[in-house]
Amino acid sequence: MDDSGLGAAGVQLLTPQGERVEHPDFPLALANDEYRGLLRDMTLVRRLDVEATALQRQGELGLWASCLGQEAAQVGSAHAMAASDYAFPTYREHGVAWVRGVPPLEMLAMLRGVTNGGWDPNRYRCAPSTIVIGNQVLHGVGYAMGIQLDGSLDAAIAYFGDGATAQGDVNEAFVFAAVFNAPVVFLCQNNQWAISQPTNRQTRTPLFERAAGFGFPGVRVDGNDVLAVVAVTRYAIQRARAGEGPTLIEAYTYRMAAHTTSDDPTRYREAAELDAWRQRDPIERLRIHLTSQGIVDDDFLEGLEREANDLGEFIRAGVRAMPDPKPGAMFDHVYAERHPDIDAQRDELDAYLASFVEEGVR
Amino acid sequence: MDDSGLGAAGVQLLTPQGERVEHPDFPLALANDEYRGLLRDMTLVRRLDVEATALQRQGELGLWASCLGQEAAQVGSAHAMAASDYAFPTYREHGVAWVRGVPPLEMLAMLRGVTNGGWDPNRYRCAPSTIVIGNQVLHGVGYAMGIQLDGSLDAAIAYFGDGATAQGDVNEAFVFAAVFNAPVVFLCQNNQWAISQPTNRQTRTPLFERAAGFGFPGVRVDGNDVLAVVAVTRYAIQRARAGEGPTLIEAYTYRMAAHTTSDDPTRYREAAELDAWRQRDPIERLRIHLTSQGIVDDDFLEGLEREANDLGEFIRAGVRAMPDPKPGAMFDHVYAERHPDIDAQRDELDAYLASFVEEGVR
Amino acid sequence: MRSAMNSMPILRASSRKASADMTGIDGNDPQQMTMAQALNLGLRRALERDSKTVLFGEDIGRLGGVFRVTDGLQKDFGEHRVIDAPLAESGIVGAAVGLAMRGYRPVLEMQFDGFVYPAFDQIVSQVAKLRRRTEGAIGMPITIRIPYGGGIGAVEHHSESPEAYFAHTPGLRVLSPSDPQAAFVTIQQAIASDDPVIYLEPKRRYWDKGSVDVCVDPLDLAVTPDPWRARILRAGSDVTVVCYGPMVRTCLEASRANSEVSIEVIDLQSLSPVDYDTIEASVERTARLVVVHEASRNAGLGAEIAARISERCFTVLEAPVMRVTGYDVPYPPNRLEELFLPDLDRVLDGVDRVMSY
Amino acid sequence: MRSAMNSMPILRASSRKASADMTGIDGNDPQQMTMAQALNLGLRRALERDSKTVLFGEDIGRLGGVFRVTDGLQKDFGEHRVIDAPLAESGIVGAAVGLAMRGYRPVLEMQFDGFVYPAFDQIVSQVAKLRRRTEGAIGMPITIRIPYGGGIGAVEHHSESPEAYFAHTPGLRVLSPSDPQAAFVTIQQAIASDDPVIYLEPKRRYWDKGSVDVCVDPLDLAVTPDPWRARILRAGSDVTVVCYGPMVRTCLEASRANSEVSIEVIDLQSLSPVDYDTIEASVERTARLVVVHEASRNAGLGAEIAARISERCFTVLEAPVMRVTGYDVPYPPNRLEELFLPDLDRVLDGVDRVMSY
Ligand SMILES: Cc1ncc(C[n+]2csc(CCOP(=O)(O)OP(=O)(O)O)c2C)c(N)n1
Ligand SMILES: Cc1ncc(C[n+]2csc(CCOP(=O)(O)OP(=O)(O)O)c2C)c(N)n1
Ligand SMILES: [Mg+2]
Ligand SMILES: [Mg+2]
Repeated sequence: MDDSGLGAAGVQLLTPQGERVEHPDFPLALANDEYRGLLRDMTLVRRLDVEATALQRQGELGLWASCLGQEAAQVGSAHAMAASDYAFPTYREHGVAWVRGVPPLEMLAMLRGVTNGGWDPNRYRCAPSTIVIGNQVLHGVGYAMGIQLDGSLDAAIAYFGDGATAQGDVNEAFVFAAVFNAPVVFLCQNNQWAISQPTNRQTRTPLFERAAGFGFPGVRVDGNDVLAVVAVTRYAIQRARAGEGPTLIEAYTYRMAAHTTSDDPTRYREAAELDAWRQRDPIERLRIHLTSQGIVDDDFLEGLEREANDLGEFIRAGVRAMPDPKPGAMFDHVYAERHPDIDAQRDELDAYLASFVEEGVR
Repeated sequence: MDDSGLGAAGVQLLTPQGERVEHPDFPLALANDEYRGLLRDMTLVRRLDVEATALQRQGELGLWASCLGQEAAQVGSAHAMAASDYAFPTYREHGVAWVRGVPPLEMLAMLRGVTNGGWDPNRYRCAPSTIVIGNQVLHGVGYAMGIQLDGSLDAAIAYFGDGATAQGDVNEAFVFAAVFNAPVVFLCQNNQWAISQPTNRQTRTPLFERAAGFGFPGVRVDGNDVLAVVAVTRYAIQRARAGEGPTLIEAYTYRMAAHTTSDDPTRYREAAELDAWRQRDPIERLRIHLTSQGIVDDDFLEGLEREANDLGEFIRAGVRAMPDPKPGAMFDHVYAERHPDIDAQRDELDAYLASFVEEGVR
Repeated sequence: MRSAMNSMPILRASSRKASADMTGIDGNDPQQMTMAQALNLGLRRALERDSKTVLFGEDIGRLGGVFRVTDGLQKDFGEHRVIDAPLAESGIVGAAVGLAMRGYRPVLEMQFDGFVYPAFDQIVSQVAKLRRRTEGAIGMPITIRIPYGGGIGAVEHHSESPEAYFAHTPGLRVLSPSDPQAAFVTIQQAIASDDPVIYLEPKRRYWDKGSVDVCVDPLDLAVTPDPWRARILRAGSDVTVVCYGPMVRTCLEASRANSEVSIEVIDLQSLSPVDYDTIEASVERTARLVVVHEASRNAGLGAEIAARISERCFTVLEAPVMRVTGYDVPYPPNRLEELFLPDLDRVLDGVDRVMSY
Repeated sequence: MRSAMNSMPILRASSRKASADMTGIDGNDPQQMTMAQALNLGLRRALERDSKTVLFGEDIGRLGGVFRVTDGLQKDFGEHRVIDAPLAESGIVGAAVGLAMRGYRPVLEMQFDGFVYPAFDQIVSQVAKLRRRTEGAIGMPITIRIPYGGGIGAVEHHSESPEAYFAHTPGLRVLSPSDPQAAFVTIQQAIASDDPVIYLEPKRRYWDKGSVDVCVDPLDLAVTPDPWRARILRAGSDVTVVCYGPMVRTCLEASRANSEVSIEVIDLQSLSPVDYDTIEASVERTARLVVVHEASRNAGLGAEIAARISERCFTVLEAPVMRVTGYDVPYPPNRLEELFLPDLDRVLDGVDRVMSY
């Protein structure tokens, strides 16, 4: 039926056509509010993504890495987390940051170029975007080791892409997690591409199969099926809490947009592929299902549309109003403690800038 | 029967008691000369190892990393190679270097401290010892990619330990080999220890199982059974030549000596473990078998003993006579082409040393 | 340079045509082209010259690299010469070591400066040391291309200047071109070198155009400048400004903007080894030296130049060597990068400081 | 120093006894002990002081590390405080980042200098940058212990001096003790620091004995020297010799061996930041400076010191700053290491050169 390549192993609870199907290992029953919450979050994340892409085109953002098409994988997995769990995202997990409660403008600040971070990670229990491929996966494992040392029931969830699976760091993360039985969920979004490289340049077997050889289970899930993603991530988090160690989830999905706004995917992939994946849209699929079940109605959808419009407006205005950092900001927080070179160079920059003010130039 | 932990998956053709058993997937029939060659090489490698250990104690070598107990894994796998194949050893593969034809004094030169290499790798098609754990495994894969680009039928064989399987480089090597279908054999000697760490600090599943998740077969072999090692390595090399890509071999063995002569294993492991593994000695096992089959007799064994004694004497005399490198040698071959800093510093050292000669001091 | 080198570049008709398409080359006259195009053409020539030269890196094939420096090369030379790598830099460099042992001459691309660090171990422990370790038996004729430096408004890890790490590593050479002609020539020289070369491409100058003599044979040092020598790009008598890569244009502009001080501008080109003879000869005349680079100051390349020239020109210097550099902070978010990067004003400020010392 | 620090070290009776066993401590008088023992005791104190301090590294548990610096600590503090790591340095440092995010204070051991490079990416891209990236929200109170330097007759990769790589990386601090007392004090200060500290242990001095005041509270800067300040270990008037780590003993011996020249010996202790005020004040008096380190010269830490002091003491210096260092070659096989490493004679040769300039 589903020719996406998901395969028989891929857990699916909602077909691309929006039909609810059962899976023996992954039952799921949500309250209606939870269903609506998923639809709402995915819809708003998509709007955020669209707005950010537009703002980049207008020169208001330096860059944007779109999560278009991956909303279910991100929103679904983040919904499975408790507030006290901790997420370790890449640069593309806007849907995760959103569900963690990171305010949209804080998400956009890095891409605006006013900071290399944007939010207080501990406040939202969501680490900063990590750009160096694979690095954050080890952070997630180390964090999970800390959870374990604390004797806590929290879990960590580390996000990464199909491309990242080739990196040493990600595989070392598998080793450490297995050896220490760390309460971590590895959430790999296989969006079929690492910039211009298809997944078969990174692996010759389905990625979820990687886990077994490291000694923990791997599960493939339809990453465009938010219900399946919730169910499978819950299972993995449950394992973590129960002291059963790590789980690898391969969320099989598709990067609908360019790699980033700097990228031109027409150079390396066919439009037909994109068209096929459009038929598997994660939001549309849930909307059909919830409508058919009467869980959402036109009122709800219109309200959601208004909310999305408001969000768009808020983002547009907020990004444009975002102030540039003060020149001296680059010297702040390089060190926790006093540092003579930092102090001297801060003074050097101040004096240099002051010389223009005196001359009235800059 | 075999309580080594080898397990049912472990290929064995010769029991610890020296009984020949058959394995459906790995038939083996060698000419009598080949059998004798295996016994001879293992015996001489052990003698080399014992002499080197003694020379280190006498201060003639800076360090020695013994291969005691691993002779079958090393000699057997190297015997499966053709002359035109290329080996990528760690610092412990004296048995491999031996079979590749590296002269014993060239093997010992690095440990004597007169060079960081010791032999011409291309002459013996055996790369220099690699000390940084895991690095050489990628070299083996790259070399194999070159074989492939050449359209040649050669194979590369990369050696590493159980500890090395935790390193990013080794896992990246698995990724690259799988993606490029490179003609490489990964030969992991699981000698149960990485210095003081047992294998369960590096993995929680048997190491040969790691391969499947990367998309190529993994085989565990009794690493103290030289016949099984020959058979399994032949199979893996055959796969490489046939364009079937990489294979991981886990040679299950034991490090009978300390990690190196600097190490004190009594701090971290039980004598009983060592005793148990002594019952599985790789040389004794083959000797019993070949004697029982009439393939070797007392004459042969006495001749071999004489040969080993001669080798020992040759090594002792040769190591003691090994000249120190010339002072300027450290500037040789840093670059292929002229380099002003090298030239200047070579002159600087020469002038400095000459100043002592003038003063008659040094 | 490699000793036994095909002196006649073997140009296939098809690829010559392809070159023309890419660069707009028409005949053999000097051509206007960007640095990215000049590098592309240099890589093409290298691929033509030696069938053992292979390109290996992330997204270098169909995409032509994120900066299009390898544009069209996979199409023309095939997937076995221009090889898309899995996403793992240690793997790329480690595999290149093996390729070099098999007789290949790998030219690697690190996608950005900030992504070379996963390969640092292979570079420092293997690439830099294998020739010495094997007493010359194994060469490492590997070129590692790295787009480096800031000024393009990028996110973190895309604007680093890692040259000091490599300059401090014996066994490596480090080159950085500053204009299209130098790029065209030195990329070919780097690839032909039997030593490993870290080839740092000043990414914000990729789009700068310049005239390139495409007929020059870069491997014939009788007609082509030695890549390991610095170049005096502007003669001057009051102060010497030493720079390289992205800062060369900045320093040239600065030298022209100040009509009161006669500024000599030296483009190092080779960052390891540095051609101190040329700098010393210049400072013997000017008695003043400013060193400019984007990288952080502390233990940066400017320190070495200051130390050496302070020693070699001790009695001549009228003022201490001044360094105009990035600050000792992680590269800032891009809204602040103009303040981090030395610009014309900061270079002139440095000049003022040595002149008024 | 960390602001909210338990002022009273919590000493468990059992562990105090264990300390005594290991170090032969008897009472509170200054004790003779080796640097390895002093570090061991310092680590013990740190583990006692703060339950969030954890040790993580290869073979540090039962084995006590290949140099026995962590000897007995796993036994006394348990496997959850002294954790044996899988054999992967990037993994160790990457996991430590996560542990730090969870509120831990990881103290890592790299088994040898040559094995830190696989972790270079995590150190440079994450450990050094995370505090700045998150504008102070996330700290990286990580100490990375690295036995470094040569002189022990080891095989390749076991004698490297990587300090310049780290000094050139903003966001890191670099410390190196030169004697048991400094080791005892600064290892605790490094661990207590909220900044990441690369802690370079001069491995060939591990067995040197010295007197250690075990009662000193290293976190009370009213009574303990500031770890970031250099120490004048021998006063002199003719020439200043700056050194650190393993070279301190060498330079002290040299200063005593030459009775004609009055040599002031400064132990940097902190390699990043360097305490230039102390060096400057000394050179203002001596007018001559020799910098000594084992690491290769080119773009080494000596270059930065030469550059800064050449600038700060321009009018005072009677001779150029001389550097006595390792050569710009890969660390040689051990039969040549004596020639590579600065020794008493080479230090005095450097002194002669500045004196006779
Ligand atoms: C270590 C490193 N190498 C290269 C890059 C450049 N780069 C950025 S994203 C990317 C592809 C990542 O692919 P994947 O892991 O599948 O994640 P996706 O972008 O598809 O979400 C690359 C190569 C990087 N950021 N880090
Ligand atoms: C990158 C790196 N880290 C640490 C070391 C120090 N070291 C040398 S051998 C060794 C253990 C290796 O264990 P294993 O891979 O099982 O090989 P074995 O020594 O048992 O043959 C370690 C940790 C090293 N050489 N390289
Ligand atoms: Mg992807
Ligand atoms: Mg082992």
